[in-house]
Amino acid sequence: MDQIDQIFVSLKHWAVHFFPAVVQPLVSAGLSIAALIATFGSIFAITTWVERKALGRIQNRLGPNRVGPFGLLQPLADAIKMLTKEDIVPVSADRVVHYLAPFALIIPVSLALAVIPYGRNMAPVDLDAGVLFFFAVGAAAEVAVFMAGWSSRNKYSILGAMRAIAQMISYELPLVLSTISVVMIVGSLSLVKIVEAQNHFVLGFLPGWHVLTPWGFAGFVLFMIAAAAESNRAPFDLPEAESEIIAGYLTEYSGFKYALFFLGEYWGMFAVSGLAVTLFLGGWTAPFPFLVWVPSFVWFFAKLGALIVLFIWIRGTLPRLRIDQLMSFAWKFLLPMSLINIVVAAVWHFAAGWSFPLASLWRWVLCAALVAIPYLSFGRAMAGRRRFPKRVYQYAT
Amino acid sequence: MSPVFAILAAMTLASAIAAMSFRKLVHSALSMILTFSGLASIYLHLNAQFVGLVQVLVYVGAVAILVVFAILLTRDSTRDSSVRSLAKSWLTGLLVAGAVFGTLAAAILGSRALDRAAPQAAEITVKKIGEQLMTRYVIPLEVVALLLTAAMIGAVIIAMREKEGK
Amino acid sequence: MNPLHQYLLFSALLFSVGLAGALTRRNAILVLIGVELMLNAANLNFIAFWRYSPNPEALNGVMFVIFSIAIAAAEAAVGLALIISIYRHYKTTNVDEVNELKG
Amino acid sequence: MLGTGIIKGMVETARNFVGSYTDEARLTTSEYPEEKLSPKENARTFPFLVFDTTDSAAGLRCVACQICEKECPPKCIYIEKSKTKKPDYTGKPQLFPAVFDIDISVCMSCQICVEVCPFDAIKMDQAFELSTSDRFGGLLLHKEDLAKPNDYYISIHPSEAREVDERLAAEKVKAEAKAKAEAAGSASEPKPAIAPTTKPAPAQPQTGASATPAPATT
Repeated sequence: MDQIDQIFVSLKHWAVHFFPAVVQPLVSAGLSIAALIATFGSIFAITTWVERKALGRIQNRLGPNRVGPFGLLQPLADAIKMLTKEDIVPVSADRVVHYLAPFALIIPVSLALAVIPYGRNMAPVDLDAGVLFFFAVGAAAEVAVFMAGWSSRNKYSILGAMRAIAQMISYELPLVLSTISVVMIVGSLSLVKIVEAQNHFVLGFLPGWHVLTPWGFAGFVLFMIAAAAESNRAPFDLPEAESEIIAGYLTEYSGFKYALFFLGEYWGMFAVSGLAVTLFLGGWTAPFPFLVWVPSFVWFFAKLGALIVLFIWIRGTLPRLRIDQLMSFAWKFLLPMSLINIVVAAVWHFAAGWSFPLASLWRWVLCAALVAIPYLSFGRAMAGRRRFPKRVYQYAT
Repeated sequence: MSPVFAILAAMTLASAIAAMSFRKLVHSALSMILTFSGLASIYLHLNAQFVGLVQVLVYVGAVAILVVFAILLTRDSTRDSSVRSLAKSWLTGLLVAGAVFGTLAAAILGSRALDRAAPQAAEITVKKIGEQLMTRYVIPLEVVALLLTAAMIGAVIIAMREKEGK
Repeated sequence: MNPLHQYLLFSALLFSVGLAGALTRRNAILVLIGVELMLNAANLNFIAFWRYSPNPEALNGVMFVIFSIAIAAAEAAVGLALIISIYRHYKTTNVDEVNELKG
Repeated sequence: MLGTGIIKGMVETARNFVGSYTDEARLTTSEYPEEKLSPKENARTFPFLVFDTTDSAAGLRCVACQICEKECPPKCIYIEKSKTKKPDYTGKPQLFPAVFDIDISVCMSCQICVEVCPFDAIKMDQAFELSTSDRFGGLLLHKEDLAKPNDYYISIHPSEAREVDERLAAEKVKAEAKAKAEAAGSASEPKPAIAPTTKPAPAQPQTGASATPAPATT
């Protein structure tokens, strides 16, 4: 079983050993990059198909079903359409910046993909400060969005870019703060070490994933909300709201550059989902001891797929927020909750030293209460203002 | 001179000069981002991984975005793009900058104390930095925390819209 | 000329570019960018000295740069807030025109 | 509790997702080229010209009065009057359009031409598959393309057509009575020969209802 688990690692070693020792690190890096681009390129294609199909079914439609069996070749048709379209640049646009913006998005996003451990010994780059690296390159994506919006010389584009920057800055705080609780517990910024810290079983059968602890669960929820906002996904897709600011900073993009932006946004979503899997869902570890024989990368990509489906599901369910709701949600709910979560994680850390009977149970109950009480009081404060009449819907029962 | 440093230094310097000489403010800000990224890569080249990443996070992710926001909020670039963008005393400024560089270069090149080779690169983990921050540098850390809070409150108060009545 | 000289010369050059920009440009935001460049040049000096110091384990340079970055961030925030507030008063960000103190 | 609404909504969408596979009745869309929904009665696309009888040239109700041409907001109608006259459904000699063009790339389907037509000669069509590879000529419809029988009108707008037919029949009866009275006065007057479509029933075909077409008067 170990051979299958390490098949990609040994394949790479085998391929690299044909080259002279001087260029071996270079070849190894090149192989990793090629594998990453191929893997995430195909995940991107599949995701667009799944997304359109699932959204269609959620809305009681059929979804794409013309190109190929079940419309499976739809991504291919889309790609051909995108790449053969005319590349239009507005006359008054700032040509150089307009041209560079898609690349300024795609480069940091693909760099962010490089630090995630995809399986046992399968992290393309194992940085000591992996989490920091991830957020540092993620910050560069904001610049790309601004470049796209400003250079288009279009009021909708600049509006979308301003919204995007305001939103990304506001939601980066809860994103980083919910990560910090994990970093605090594990004691390392290295994503490989974070996964290894979760590679054990509680009571012999429950996985040691962070999501199964009170602070981890709260952190996971906060992280996923902030991640949806960071990757401009519904219900936080205000920067590219088609119905109000005609796709925002993407308005003036067409053809190949639009396709690059589209790819960059999806890769951003995969990267942030991959980080969520790594931080909270145990990365490549198996959920149960009797399933350890399944190769580690299978677990990682299964969890990644589940999170992608969750994103699509949320997109099909929730309507878009207003900009003031978006901002007050970030600053008045997510930020205090993630700060509280850090305190809870600290309590969890120190309660590990308790030595009276049923200490671990008490620790669990205490931390759960510490998370639940602020959550409930926030909810009470937010819901207390308005009551909506019951809504009616054709298929609601 | 290592080729990596040469390339990075050339890129950083070129974008710094560009940042200071573009007419459009947004172009200046974008070149500034390039300068900061170049400096971050030089830090990485100098084996200071944590500092390099913090540089990207703070300068590209926060300071650059703040600058861009300020540019868009003040909207001065469109109005006087035809007017000269240099201050009245630009020649004096240039001379002062040249003199400063001359002094610094003379001091650096004349110094004997700098003739030493790089020691073996130390393994600087984030953990070590954190431990130092929490032990030896804990008072500066607290002071910086206080400073950041004060700066945040101050910035909010300064930029807050004044009341209509006043 | 050994590597340390190069780093220091490069940082001196960067400092001078920032200084020249801060002294010659009229726009307050560009002056701020020049100041940031000068700060960064100083940071590079710290890192270079730390790297070439006999005892890199001491982490003095790294610590100094971390604090310096934090202070630079605060400085940028306050500086830009000041610029925006000046712009509200005078409807300009030109440093030559903002030459008198007013309440 | 905060978040229960989101959970409820997600359950609802999940039920839709599963339900769309198990329950065919949920699917609100139809697969277009294979399966076409018939348009609603009041649906309209572009105007067409109504003719009585089976002859699209002789039975055309339009008398080239050009009111529609003048009223058309985007000016998409172009009419040239004929030099000669032909009898209309009451037998009165009238001009007819020698050229009647509608540019449907300009037409905005406002129905004003239909509202202003005193002769019920122009009506709104429901045909929507009008795409063509010829961008200019293909979208400029001529008299031959526009002329459609009254049966077709009855088939697409049954209730509206019934009113029109009743009105026209009443007018024809009045005209015939008048003609009879005039014939009693002076027997030399020629009798009106053309008959309009008089069947009020919407679905009933009525080709047999019209009389033999009269020879064109000079």
